[in-house]
Amino acid sequence: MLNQFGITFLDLIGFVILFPLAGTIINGFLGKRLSKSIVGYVGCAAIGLSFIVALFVLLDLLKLSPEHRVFEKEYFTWIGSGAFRAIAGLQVDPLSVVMILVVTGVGFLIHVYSIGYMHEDKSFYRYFTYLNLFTFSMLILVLANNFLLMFIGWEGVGLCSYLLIGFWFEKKSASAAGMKAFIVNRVGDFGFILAILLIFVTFGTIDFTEVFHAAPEHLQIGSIVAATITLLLFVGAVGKSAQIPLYTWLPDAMEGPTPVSALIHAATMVTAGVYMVVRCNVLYTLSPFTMTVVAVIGGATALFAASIGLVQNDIKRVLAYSTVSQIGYMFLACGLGGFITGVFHLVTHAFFKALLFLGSGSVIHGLGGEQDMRKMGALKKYMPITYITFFIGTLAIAGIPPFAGFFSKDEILLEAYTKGSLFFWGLGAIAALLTAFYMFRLLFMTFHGKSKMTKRVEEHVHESPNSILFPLIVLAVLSVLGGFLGFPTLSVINEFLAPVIGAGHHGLAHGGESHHVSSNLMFSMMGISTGIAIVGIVVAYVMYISRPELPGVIAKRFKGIYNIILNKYFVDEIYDATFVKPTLRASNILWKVVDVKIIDGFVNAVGRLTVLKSEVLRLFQTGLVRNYAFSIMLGGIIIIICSILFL
Amino acid sequence: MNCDCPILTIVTFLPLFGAIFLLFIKGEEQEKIKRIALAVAIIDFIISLPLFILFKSDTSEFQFVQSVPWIKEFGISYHVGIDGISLFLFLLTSFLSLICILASWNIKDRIKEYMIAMLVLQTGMLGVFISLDLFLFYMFWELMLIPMYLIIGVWGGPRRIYATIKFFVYTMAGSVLMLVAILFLYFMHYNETGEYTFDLLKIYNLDIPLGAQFWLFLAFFFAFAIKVPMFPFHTWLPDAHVEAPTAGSVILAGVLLKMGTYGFVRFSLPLFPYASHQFVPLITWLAVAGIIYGALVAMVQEDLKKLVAYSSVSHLGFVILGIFVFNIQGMEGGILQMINHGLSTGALFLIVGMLYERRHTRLIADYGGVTKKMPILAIFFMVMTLSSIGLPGLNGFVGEFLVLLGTFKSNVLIAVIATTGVILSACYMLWMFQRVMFNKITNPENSKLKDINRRELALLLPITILIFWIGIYPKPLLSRMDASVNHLLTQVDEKYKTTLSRLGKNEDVLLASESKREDYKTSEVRISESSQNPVKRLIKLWK
Amino acid sequence: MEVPLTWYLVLSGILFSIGAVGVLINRNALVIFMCIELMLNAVNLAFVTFSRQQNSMDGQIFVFFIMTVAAAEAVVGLAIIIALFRNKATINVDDINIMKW
Amino acid sequence: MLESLLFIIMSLITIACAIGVVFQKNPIYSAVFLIQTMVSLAVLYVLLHAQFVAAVQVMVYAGAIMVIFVFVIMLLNLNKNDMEDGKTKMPMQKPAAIILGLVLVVMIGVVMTRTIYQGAQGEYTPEVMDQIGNTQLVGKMLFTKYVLPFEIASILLFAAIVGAIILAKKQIIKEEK
Repeated sequence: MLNQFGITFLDLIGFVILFPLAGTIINGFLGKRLSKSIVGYVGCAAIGLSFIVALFVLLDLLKLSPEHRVFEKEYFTWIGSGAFRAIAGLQVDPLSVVMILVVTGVGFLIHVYSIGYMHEDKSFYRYFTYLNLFTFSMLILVLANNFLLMFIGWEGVGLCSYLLIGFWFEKKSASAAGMKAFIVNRVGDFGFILAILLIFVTFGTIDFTEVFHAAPEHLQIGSIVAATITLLLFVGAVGKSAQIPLYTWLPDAMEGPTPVSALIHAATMVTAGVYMVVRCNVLYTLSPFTMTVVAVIGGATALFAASIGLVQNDIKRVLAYSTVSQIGYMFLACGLGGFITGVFHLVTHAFFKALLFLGSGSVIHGLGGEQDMRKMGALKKYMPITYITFFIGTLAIAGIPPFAGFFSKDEILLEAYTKGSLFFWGLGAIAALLTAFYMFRLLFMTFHGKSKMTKRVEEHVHESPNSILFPLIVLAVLSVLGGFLGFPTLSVINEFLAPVIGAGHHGLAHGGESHHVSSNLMFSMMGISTGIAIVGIVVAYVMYISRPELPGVIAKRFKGIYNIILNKYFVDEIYDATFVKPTLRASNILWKVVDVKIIDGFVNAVGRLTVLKSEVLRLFQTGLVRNYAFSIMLGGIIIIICSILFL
Repeated sequence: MNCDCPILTIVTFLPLFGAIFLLFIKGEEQEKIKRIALAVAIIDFIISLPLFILFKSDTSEFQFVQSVPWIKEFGISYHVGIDGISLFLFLLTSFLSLICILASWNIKDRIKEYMIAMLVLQTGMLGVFISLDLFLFYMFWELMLIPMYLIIGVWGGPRRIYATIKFFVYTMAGSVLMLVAILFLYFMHYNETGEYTFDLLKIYNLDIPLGAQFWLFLAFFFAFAIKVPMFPFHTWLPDAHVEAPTAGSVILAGVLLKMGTYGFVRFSLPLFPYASHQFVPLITWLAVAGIIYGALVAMVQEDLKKLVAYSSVSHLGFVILGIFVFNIQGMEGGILQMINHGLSTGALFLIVGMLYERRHTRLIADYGGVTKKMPILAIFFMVMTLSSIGLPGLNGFVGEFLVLLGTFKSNVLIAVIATTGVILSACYMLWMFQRVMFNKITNPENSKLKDINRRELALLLPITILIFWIGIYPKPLLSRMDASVNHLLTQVDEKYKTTLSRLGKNEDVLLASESKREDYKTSEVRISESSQNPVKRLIKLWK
Repeated sequence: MEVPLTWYLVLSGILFSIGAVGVLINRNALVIFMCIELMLNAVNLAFVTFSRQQNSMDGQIFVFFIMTVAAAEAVVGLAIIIALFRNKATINVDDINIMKW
Repeated sequence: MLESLLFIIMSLITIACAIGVVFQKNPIYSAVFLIQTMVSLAVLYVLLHAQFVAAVQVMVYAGAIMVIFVFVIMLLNLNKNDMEDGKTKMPMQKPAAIILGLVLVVMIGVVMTRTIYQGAQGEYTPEVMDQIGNTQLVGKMLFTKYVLPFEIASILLFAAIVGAIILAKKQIIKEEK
């Protein structure tokens, strides 16, 4: 496995993160002076090179036997204080390799796409700087060998997300959305930090390997500490991966440029929570309670977000809610013990959701910025390639065989049925139905039916340039083929990832994946889920193609419910009323009453009291000499009297 | 290390000589005065740099020590030296003073007097951090008050008189109490050993009776708590910051506030270990209250400087928390956080000052869309904001995290509450940033803004580099602190335990204090060990 | 019969008190000055009396010094009064209260 | 007997004149009364065997110092009306001061009568003094034991003269400006 230089590519893992960093620095410092094309090349090359290194790393890793596929490289001590050590080091194992491949692979395509998409923008270099910085942070997140370093990446991607959502900072809604994203993420990070603290206090280290090795010996299954750690970590995951109750930032995040939505808010960053849960699967399996919580939250989010997606009219918002819903699926899988299934869905989802977002971006680009689906329609003939790729993506997410989404989603449902209960399966199945419906609703409203575009828009609607179409095609291919990674009988990904799960030889009730499931059950489940998807598609077809008046009728009949869903269950408003406003009001009270009136009032009162006393005392200072003389004499007499009386 | 050349003394008094030299220059020669002041500050900073390199990190002894009897009759000596705790504050001071003089380039009014005040202030501040003699310490402590008073009172904003008197009286009230306590220690040392001395290292060895510890601690506490400022002694800070000129704010936030926290570490803890332990509940809760309170109040400020000032209250709450959890992570985090706060908040004040110079307003509502006109400033502003928020990879995080870690080890509940400060800091800083820098330019005044010039770049760039350095590779700093902090904690701990055993407390308490110390590996978390009601403890002490 | 020395002292006390009252009730700066001289004289008397009582010369010497001081004081005080009169056209002490701000 | 009579007469004159100093409206009368007070005191000094002091009292005090007073009164050309215009700002001052004065007298009386003065007796009894001469003794003391204070007194007088000149002269500088 050594090449002629005597080192493996595993040793060069640092380059995976170094290239994006270099890209960031070059574009950040020199970008203003460089031409747009150079900036674009630098940005793409950084990620492309990183992807190539990642590929070689994968190859090197495959040469090792499955049990030894863990490689750690430590660079320097980042923070060292007393017994606490945080070492900056990278860890390569199957899980992180899968992640870096997804991040750099999909990331590369989106970079390429961005060249075309953002070409008109004045701050082209700034965009690529941020994008490279994001990739850098994301890679640190997945490659980190300890919790604290992971937290750097974790917050780093949050920062980039903030910067990129607010990329068009002159738009008030964009900058507000960026801020919201960061702050909601911070709420999650609150849990993450506490989890890290608790982990250190419990295990005396924050290194992944050591923690996971020590965990089964230190903690009982179902112990409170394990539950607390995992729940706190999950709070972080909930924030980052936009689950109930912290999902509200993600739909707003669609204010950012579309490629950003595709990369950060669909394919990579938002799935970091899933990655983290899978990474810590050893801990999670120690706490059945947390697992249930994860599953319930995941399932509930899947259903809840899907229901909102049904009625949204903004093309990107539909996709955003679908992202939330799909990540809910992943958590559902993880919560039921199917960590690998979760990762598998993460990968396929990265392909098809990036594809869908990029496709929608292509549509938006073609329409000159229009995002409202009610003003689209019949785009099939104007943008054929976009249409085809988008159709593939839709089929994939709806779960039609043999597209990628089918396999992963089906496995999750299977997992839910075998390991969970009918309840979880029901959640998943209904969500799947809704997904198929709203995705095809989106497809039909956008590409089929009559054109509802305004004249001006219709005149210059066009197919997108090659730099946009190329990534679409590649991703479409991946969406078709990606599922075979986890094809039930081949199950490449299962075998590859198996060592990561339950590392430390802990007896895993959930670790074995679906091998023991009888093939009968498996195929019948496949049939059912396909059936569900088809039902959804048919309903969508009926409502939006054959009888377009139907949605209006239904909306009218169930006006109350419709309004609630259309307004996203008023969750934003509820949060505003329960958290934001009271906090601000309390702050105002603290400032204007406690600070100014009470504390400062007290201080000023002391001052005023002194002045007041002086006001009284100064009356004795008449300025009349004879008064002073009188006082002197009086004082003298008093002294004499005293001396007579007391001496 | 006993260096032959008295490097500390040179660094400390060079600015004073510079100030004296400036006296002989005519006030009209503004350029010349500015250049000379700057040159003095630069030379001073350069001379102070070898301290960092020559500092030996493997010893907890004071280094670069110089001890000369000054007033023998009263046992006052010129005893200076630094250890891992004061080293960085010393360097930070010489660095920020340089920045401040450069930041004051545009002052037109009485530039000579201004620069003299600045340089004298620098000597005072540097002196505080190196003094190992209580008298010397107190002298420097008061010395730096006067130029600061003048800087706010003469070159300040419209309400400067109110602010400056408030600042002065607040601080004096505290430091007078401290003077009484110092004298008490002085006479107590005489009573016990028959030697009159103000020497800190000798007074460290005193065995102070518990009742006296209680009152002495309180006296020192007020002096330092006001200086920090801890909630609820903080109200002088926003006023002083708002009225102070830019450089004044920077110095105030960057160095002066650190004197309080430094005082806690250098004096309160080692001198009164028992009282310090007794006060832990009260102080930690006050610190946490400060964190949350400062953050909440900062959120609704309309004035940029006030916002940053209240954020200081919040940040210094972390520092205090770190100091009073009595473990190495907390303490090192606290010290690091002092430096971080000096850098990031100092830089924020600089930036606010730059905006103010251009627009002559500090109201957030008057800004908006500034990024469009000032992209370079926006980058620096962003970095400072993020550093202040505590983004991992920047300096703020390292300190904050270590403090939280230390706190978590001693009291989980407080750590949890303190962590919410992390959320809140993001809220107020980003909201402010959004309103100032983002959105469309609505105010036509803002469309005429010019981006920062070279001088301003020279101000912000070094700070930014330091911010990244501390964020990414804080080891050179932490390793230099290690020995001193360890020594301090062990010292405090031993004294505390001897006191306890003398009091005849049972083994449990001893064990509890043992468990707080370093190098323990328990499998279970010790959830907030017997956090007694602070009021009850007070009552008990009084009896 | 010799006069008891206490009588001299009582006389001195009476003179001193009259002088003090004079300082208090007069508004004319010159008269106040004279009253002060009166008080000084009372003190001188007391000194001489004590000198006699103790059979010592020191008291008498002190009287000389007091006279010197009284002379100096009178000279300077009167000069001040003249300067004051030139500026304010009054020597009424009640009108001279600019020291109070 | 004669001595007692002389003391009583002189002390009565002294007190009467002192009261006159205080209560006269016209300053020139006050000055005259003061001179008379001093002269009467000089007589008392003689009774106390302090002849030189008595002489100095008459020449320096009653003569020189009081002349300055009278001179100043004349210079300022004050008359009665100057002090009478305007009401007094302190109506209670006069009665209060008189009461206070009476209290003071009582107090001093109490102190004088109650306290017994003791101490080492000096060598200069009246007999000795008469033998050597009062003036000679004073001179001896001034140039031996008290030579330093004596010289300082001269400096004081000199300073007073200079100060008086500076204070009393017209402020030329101010007028030039």
